[in-house]
Order: sequence, then structure tokens, then C-alpha cells
Amino acid sequence: MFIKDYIKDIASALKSLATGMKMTGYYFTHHKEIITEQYPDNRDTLVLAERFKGEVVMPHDENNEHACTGCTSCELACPNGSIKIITKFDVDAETGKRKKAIDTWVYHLDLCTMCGLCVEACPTNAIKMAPTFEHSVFDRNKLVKKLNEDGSKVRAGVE
Amino acid sequence: MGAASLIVLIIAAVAFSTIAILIAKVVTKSTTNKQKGEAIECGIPTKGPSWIQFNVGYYLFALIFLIFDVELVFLYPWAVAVKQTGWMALIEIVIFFFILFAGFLYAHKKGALKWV
Amino acid sequence: MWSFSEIAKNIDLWLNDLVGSTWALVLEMVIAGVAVIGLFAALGLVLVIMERKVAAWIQIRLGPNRVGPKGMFQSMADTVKLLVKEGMTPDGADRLLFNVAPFIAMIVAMLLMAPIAFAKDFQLWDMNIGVLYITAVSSLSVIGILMAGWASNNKYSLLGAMRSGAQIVSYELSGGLAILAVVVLTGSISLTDIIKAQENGWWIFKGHIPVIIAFIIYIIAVTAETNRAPFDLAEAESELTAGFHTEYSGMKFALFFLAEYINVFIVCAIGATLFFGGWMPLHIGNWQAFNHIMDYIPSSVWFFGKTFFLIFLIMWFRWTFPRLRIDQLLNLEWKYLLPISMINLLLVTLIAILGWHF
Amino acid sequence: MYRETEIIKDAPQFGEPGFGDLVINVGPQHPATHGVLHLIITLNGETIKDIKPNLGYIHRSIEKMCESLTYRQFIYVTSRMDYLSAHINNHACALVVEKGLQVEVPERAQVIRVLFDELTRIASHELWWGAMAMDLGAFTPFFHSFRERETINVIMEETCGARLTMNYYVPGGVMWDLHPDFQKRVKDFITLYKKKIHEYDELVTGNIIFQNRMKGIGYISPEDVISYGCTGPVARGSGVHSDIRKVSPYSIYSKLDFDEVLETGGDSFARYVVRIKEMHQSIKIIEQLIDNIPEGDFQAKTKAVLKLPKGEYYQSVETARGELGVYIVSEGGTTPYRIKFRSPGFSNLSALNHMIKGGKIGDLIAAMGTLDLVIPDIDR
Amino acid sequence: MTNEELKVKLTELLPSATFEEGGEWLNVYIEPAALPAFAKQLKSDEVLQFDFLFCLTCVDWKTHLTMVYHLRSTKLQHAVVVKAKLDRTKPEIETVSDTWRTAEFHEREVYEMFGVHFLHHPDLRLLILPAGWEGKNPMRKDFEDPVNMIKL
Repeated sequence: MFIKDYIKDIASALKSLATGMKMTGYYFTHHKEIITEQYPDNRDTLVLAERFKGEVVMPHDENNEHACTGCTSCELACPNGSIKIITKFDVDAETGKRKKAIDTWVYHLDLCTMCGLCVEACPTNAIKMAPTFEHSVFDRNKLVKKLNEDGSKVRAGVE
Repeated sequence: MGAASLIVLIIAAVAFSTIAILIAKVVTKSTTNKQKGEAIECGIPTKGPSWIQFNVGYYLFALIFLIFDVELVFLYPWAVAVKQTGWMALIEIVIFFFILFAGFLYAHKKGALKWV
Repeated sequence: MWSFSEIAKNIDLWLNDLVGSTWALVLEMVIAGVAVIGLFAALGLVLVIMERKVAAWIQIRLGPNRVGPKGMFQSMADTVKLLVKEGMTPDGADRLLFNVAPFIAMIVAMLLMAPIAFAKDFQLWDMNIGVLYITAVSSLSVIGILMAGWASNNKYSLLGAMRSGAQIVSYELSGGLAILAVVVLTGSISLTDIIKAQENGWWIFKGHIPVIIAFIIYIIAVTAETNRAPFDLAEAESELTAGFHTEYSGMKFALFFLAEYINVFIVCAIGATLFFGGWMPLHIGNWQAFNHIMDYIPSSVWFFGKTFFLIFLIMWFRWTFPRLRIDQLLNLEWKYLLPISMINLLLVTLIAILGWHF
Repeated sequence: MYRETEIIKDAPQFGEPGFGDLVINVGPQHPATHGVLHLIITLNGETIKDIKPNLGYIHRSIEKMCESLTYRQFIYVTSRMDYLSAHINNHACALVVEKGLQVEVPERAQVIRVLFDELTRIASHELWWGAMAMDLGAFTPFFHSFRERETINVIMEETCGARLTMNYYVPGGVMWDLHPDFQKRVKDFITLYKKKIHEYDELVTGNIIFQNRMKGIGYISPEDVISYGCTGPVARGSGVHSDIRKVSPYSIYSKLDFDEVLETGGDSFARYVVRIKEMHQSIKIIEQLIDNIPEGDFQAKTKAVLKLPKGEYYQSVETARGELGVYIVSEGGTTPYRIKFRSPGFSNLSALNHMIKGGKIGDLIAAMGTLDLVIPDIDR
Repeated sequence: MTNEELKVKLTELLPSATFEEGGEWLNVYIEPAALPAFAKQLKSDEVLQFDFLFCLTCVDWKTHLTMVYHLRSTKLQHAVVVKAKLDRTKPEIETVSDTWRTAEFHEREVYEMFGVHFLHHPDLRLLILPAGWEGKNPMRKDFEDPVNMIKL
């Protein structure tokens, strides 16, 4: 029957619309379901995953020593050339031997894609990824960083 | 206030819009360049004129609308008088709707109610 | 208890005493004009923040929450933003039509304010053909849209304007027929009479199912007539970027924006007047005690409460439903709403003649 | 209800733009193209006469880049191709390198990879669902789908260290072991998903307006699907058996119990249903594996410098959008001599003109939404 | 069909074809001129039914170009790789877009990236590269672009 189908159509259509409205109505009245994070306000409580790949850092211990021997395997592993290691030769005070060490560990954060291949490649675990993400600056040059601190040395025993 | 209110309303609307646009003109700094004056088309220069004759697809709708709108105007006096007139009004309107509906069905059959 | 009508009367008397009848009339006009502009601006601000909050809560967001307490002054900030934006006119545009179009939209929106009863005995013009006036004037709004779309010399605008033309032209019919249902029951096309007729109960309760159907058709038709989602084809942003106001910016865009919201307010006010009794408090038959308690709530609160409920309903639609396609939109009107509203009108006539309504 | 759309089985033939035709650019800056796709559309009234895609707005020549990257390095670039299924792209590259080196990947690594692949697939489909509904004019689904997607992103972030371009897979396994919370998080996600999935049907699938916008739109026949090289949900919406996980199983998919979702409609709605059902199948796979992650190594021992023997290697996987093929020509060096990515979006896009010709502008949006185009995947 | 059976069958169809094994699939080397007819046969033959061209690309071998067509049958689930050597200075080959319509876009990509001219292609224009790139073929090994390429 044409009329019967016609009415049935309208009834089912209205029902489907009502179902949708019921659902949105539920969320309109239940504010507990709101999932918005208020980002700059929750900075203090914001917890990032410890593995989050935000930038490359080189941890230094309390004696201002790091574990980088300047082997440049990270530089080779980097797919887009964001690492540049400038090496120098240190003279060991006790033995008098000349030893290769890093002068400057240049890190181009502006080129980095946070792939983590340098960390994987490092034989001495001298670098790691830090969970930071607020990198925006007004001058791009500020994103070129020197990771080893002034006057730092290779930790004894790291080869 | 009576009919004068319409004049007040028109003046109010024009005044409101004019003042708003004038304030905006004064406050904003206006610059011009060639790109700014282009018609917006997702960042690509428009190809060909926009003011052409093209198939709007609802010419027939407009015609049918005209018929029905006139009918609607006829219905207003009828609607006011229904309660006094009684059964006669119902019979009349049934006949009226029947004729209209026949025309409507004809238009539908002819495919006039199809957007092309 | 104070009421708007008494305040108006007192001002009238005071002005007549002060400056004489001619100047009193002029001053009253000025006051009315300023009041209407104020109402316009206030409504714009309130409706925009309301829309944003409704959208946010439905979408499990917080919504604006930075400007003022809970973001309540966000729309003020929006206004300032729109005010300092540069209003551009595209090079190829028809400058006269392009600049006049927002005025038309505003004038139409403003003219529709005339017969609305905001509170008991408080309206600009108590005209005896109120319903007819509203039907006639509201269909003018399409002219503003068509002008804007054509004048922009933009293909998206043109398509949007053409869609809008087809849409408004179509939905006017079923909207008009739905209004007629109430006119038949009342026997008058004066809004005052229609409100008076609902003294012992609103039409939506008194008129059985046909009036409820008429109300549903009315709300669908006005949603389409005001170009609101799911019928916002004229500005379908995923298809036509912004439809007829693609080229508008700054204050001219803001005027269109404002006119749209005012139109929503007005159609909801009319809907509230026709089906929910306007400023008439909730009265049930002859329960004198109950009716008396309801009378304590001021009539303007009733009016705005009902209107905002309907506005919320239309916003609720917008944030729930996807958009229709142009041919489906017209199918819905011509194959469903129009026949149903015609048959519904017959049923209402039957009820009115038999006196079955309460 | 007022369903009127006839399925246009044979695309009508139109001539060159003539009198009364509008030529409109949709994109590159258009809300419905999800990126910088540029379509040149010839319109007659509302009817679409012709679509000419114009690509390359974000072409980075990833294939050329890969020619200068070593086999360990080139995997990270592929995350940027189809960024919504980054894990699966990486999987394809890892597999093809392993195929060349003939490395046996430990069981644990394979299970981890499949788990992440399926999570990626769900995340991708969630985003597609929201974005498609937004194209049709409903904004709310977008935010609702992001609620679930966020949960997956948190899982990714915790184990892989990133949310979109993870670079977690390396030749021979995965970069790190799973995070200790992984299992719990995934189970929480499954609970949330099962609690909320019915809302997808209530809000969108069952909606009459949505169904009318979708049914009969963008019809493509099984023969045309094969001829146009469409894969993934687009092909399966037309009933073409094309799931690489079933056709030529890789990793541990042959041991898993799941169904290939096939619909016969061939229209937008069929493609929609395929994707929704695929999410259920992915959940089914995750449920099978999440309690049975074998112990062992997460990475096979590989040499520090990888060199693929001279030859040609091809591996295809099923991404969220279809078949992604990686074709490597090796000359025996440390870098690929030639690499070609057969991306699903590129072939799917080529069928767009065929699907939409004769439809309305609104149909274009609806059909493009269900093609699930990711522009970097098309441009590469 | 196994590779051996395919070999027999394909030799029947095109006696001049040479074969190369070693990869996953059978490689068939054919003369460029034989391609359009061979392609139609591959698609329509009852026992072959290679209806799905899943990868079409080109390899620059510095001395010559090689067109590579990866074909699969969606019904019989076997695959074959068809290759054709082209002259590097004036690469020309017939289009297969009338046999497999997916080739239309892939051939346009190869056209702009390698400069291979596909004869009788319905719409051989630049697809990905912007206007003005005609003649420069980025994916060839000797391509140098000082502006857009960053050497690492």
C-alpha cells in the first residue's frame, strides 16, 4: 500500500532523527563527559609519556661529565642531517695520550623529525630523547643547540 | 505606535548598519593589492566569467510555487471565516484542494518536481 | 506588579506633559528606535554565545571560556574582532548591490520585529493582519541573499544564492499552511487575538495531534527558511566554502550574520506566539488556582522562555544532523511537507468546525 | 524516506565545457578536500560534468629522497606519506627490507606490529568517520570520534614516543619493547570503544538524512574497481575480494581469526559500512592478541649497516586506505637504487571522476568522504 | 598458476618474450612495440586473467629506462611482472590505459617523472608537477635541481 509505506517511511525517518537528538541531548546535559584539556592552564599537571620524542638531549651527571665519545654514529644515522659533531683531541692528564673527544655537539632542532634513530645508534647511550614539546621561538637560529655543556668531559670508562 | 513603527524600524536598521560599517571603516586600516581584489576560489584565479546564463534547475519550482502561493493567499480569508461558515467551508476547501492536488500530481508526473 | 505596558504608558504621559503631543511622538519614535537597536545588538550577542555553548556541550567540549566568566563575553570579543576586520569588496563585484545587500537583510530582519508581542500589551504595532504581514515580509529575506550572491561575482556565491532562492521559495508554502492551522482554530490573523485565544491553554495542547503536526512542519519550514543546518545549503561550507557570503568580510559579513540570528529569533518568537501562546502564561482550562500562580511570572519571561526554548531546538538540530542535498531538500518539501500540511489543514478545519478543540 | 537517487551505473558522457557551464576550482584551500587537493570541476547548474584532479601541492618526492637514505633511515620518511596509518607504512618498509635480508622477525615483534597496525587502522577510521560526517555538514561526530582516537594516541605515545609519525618499526623488529602499561591501556580502550560504538550508529549510520546522502552515491561496479586499481574499503564496498591480509597474508595475519568485510552495494554507503565493520574486525584481532603476547626478543639481530642483495623486492600491506606496495630495486648498496610506493589513495582518486560524473555537488563531497583521501599519500 | 606454467603460456602468446626469474614473481621482458596487444591478451585470456594492474613504474638504469608493470589476477591470484626496455633519449611506449584504466594516472606520473611519452594516452599532462616542468624529469638519476633539492 502506497499510503501505508508513506506513513511508515515518515515514522522511521522521524524515529532515526529522534535517536540522534536523544544522543546529543544526553551530552548536552551531561557535562561530566566533557574531555577538553585546557592546555596552558594545566601545564603543571601535564604528564607526558617518558618515551615521548620531543628533542635530543645529552644527560650530564653532577661532575659535568657525559658519555659521548664523539664516534659520530649518530651523525651518520640521522636521516636529515640535524646532527653535526665537531671533534677535538684531548690530552689525557695522567697518561699523556691524545684522545678524541667532542668539542661541540651541534643539534639542529629545526631540522629534526624526532625519529629517534640517533638514540638507537649511539653505542654509549650518551643521548636520549626528552619529553618536551614547547619549542616555539621567534628566531629560527635559536633552535640550533649545543648539547654538551661548557667544560664537560667524557665520563671515565666510557669507550 | 501603529504604522509609523515601520518607518522607525527601517530607519533604525539603516542607521544601525551604517553606523556599524562606518565605525569599522574608521577603525580598520585598509590596504589594497591585486590579489586582495580577486574572487575567492580556493586560492586559484577564477576561470571564465561568473555572470553567465546557467541551469539553475528550479524554474519549474518557481512556477509551481507561484500557483501555490496565490492559493495560500486565498486561504487566509477562508481560514478566518471557517468557524462562522461551518461545514460549507470544509466542503469548499476540499474541492479547492482537490483541484490543486490534481494539478500538483500532474506536475509531479511530468517530472517538474525533479531538480535537474 | 509592574509591566512593560504600564512603563510605556507612563513615559507617554510624561512626555506629553513635558513637550507636547507632536514632539512626544517624535521622541517616542526615537526611544523605540534606540530600544529596537539595543534589542537587536543584545540578541545578537546572546544568541551567538548561546550557539557556541550549545555546540560545545553537545560536542563534549567546554566552548568559549576565556573572555569573562565562563566565556560569557566571548561574543563581545567577536564583535570587536569583526569591527576591526577590513571590509573588502572584490574587484569584479557589482559594488552597489554588493554594499546594499547586507542592508536589505537587516531591514527585513528589523521589519519583522513590528508585530511581535514581547510582553503583555507590549508590541510596536498591534496590527490586525499580523500573521499575513510576517508571511509576506519574511519572504523578502531571499532578495538580500540573492543580491549578495549575484553581486559578489563569485561562482560559489552564485550557486549558494540560487540554492537559497529555491529553498526559501519552497519552504514558504508548508510554513504558511502550518500557520494557517492556528488561524483556522482562532478565526483571526491578528497576533493579539491568537494569543488571547490561548488564555485557557496553548494551542499545542488544545489542538490535538493535527496542531502538533503543524508545529513540527512549522519548525522544519522555518529552519529551512532561515538557512540553518540541516538546511544550510546556501552557505554549505563543505561544498561552497561559505555560499552566498563567501566574499563578505568585516562588518558587512557581521550584518548578515546578525540578520541570520535575528531571523531565527523572530521565527521562534512567531512559533512561540502561535503554538505556545506568546507571553501567555501556562494556563490549564479553569484551574483558577494554578492559573493564578502562573500569572505571577512576568509575561516577558514567559515569552522569552518559550522563544529561547525553540531557538535551542533549532540549534539542537544544527549540531545533530548532516546537511541535505539540494534535490532531497526540495523533495522533502514538495513530496512530504506540502501534502501532509494540506491534509493536516483539512483535519484542523474538521476539528475547528466540530469544536473538538478545548 | 524520500529516496530518489538513482544509481548512475554508466557514467554519462559529456562533451567539453560549453554554454551555461561553470568551471569551478574546488581546492586547494577548500574545507572538503582535507588538504591541498585541487579539483577542477565543470558544472552545469548543480550537475557535475567533469572532474579533473590537479595534484602535487605537497609533493616532496619521497621516492627520490629514499634513494639517498639508507635502509634503516628511509622508513621514517614513509610515516609522512599516509600519516594516518604511519605504522602500517613503516610495516611495509620493514617487511620489504627483511625480505631482502632474509631476517626472521621474532614472534613477539610480529605480534607487537600487528597490534599497532590494528590500533592504527582503528584510529585512522575514527578520523575518517568524523571528517566524513563533517563533510556532510554534521560537526558533532568529529569531536566524538576524536575522544576514542585520543585514547589510541595516548597508547601510541606511551610506547612509541610519538602520536602521529612514530617511526617505531625497524628492520628486524621494533625499536623498543612495549611499555609496561600497554596491555592495561589497550583493554581500557576496548572497554571504552564497546561502550561508545553504538553512538556512531545512533548519530550517523541510522540517520535518515545521512542514509539518503550516501545511498546510491558514487557507484562503482566491481569491474571498474579492478580496472581503476581501487583497493581497500573502496574495493570491498563493491564486493571485490582485495584485503591483502587475506589475499597474500604477511606477518602473522594468516594465523588470526578475522573476516574480510565485503559489501556488494558499491555506493558510498557500502564503503561506509565496510569501514565501520572493519573497526569491529580490528578490535577482534586486538582482543585475540592482547593477552597472548609471546615473551622473547622484540628485535632480531641485524648488522649495523644493512645491504640488500642485488635484485627487486616488492611487498604490499593493507593500510587503512588500501593496498600499499613498496617496490625496491637494489644494486647491492646501502641505499635503494629505485624505490616506488604504490599508494592506495592515488589509484582510488583516479576513479573519482568515473564515480561522480552526473551527480550533484553534494554527491561529490559524500563520495570523496568515503574515498578517504589523504593528500600526502597521493602526492608522496 | 605457477611460474613455470605461466612461462609456457606466455611464450605461447608472445614467442619473442624473454624471462627472468629470481624475484618473487616471474619477470617477462617484451619489446615495447608488442605491449598493447600483449596487454589485451594478458587481461582477456581465460587462464591468465590479469585484470589488476597494481603497480606501474619506471626505473632509470642510466643506459636505458625500464617500464615495469606489476599484474595480478583478482580471480586466480597469480602475479607477473612485465618489463619493457626503452631508449633513454627518446622514450616512447604505447599506453595501456585502455586495458587497465588505473594506468591513466600512473602513466601521467611516469611521464612527468621520467619523461616517457605514452602514445595514444587520453590526457597526457603534468599531474603532480607544476606547469613549466616539461622537459625536466626529476626522477631520472642525472636530474639536478639546485633550488629545490637539498643534498645531505
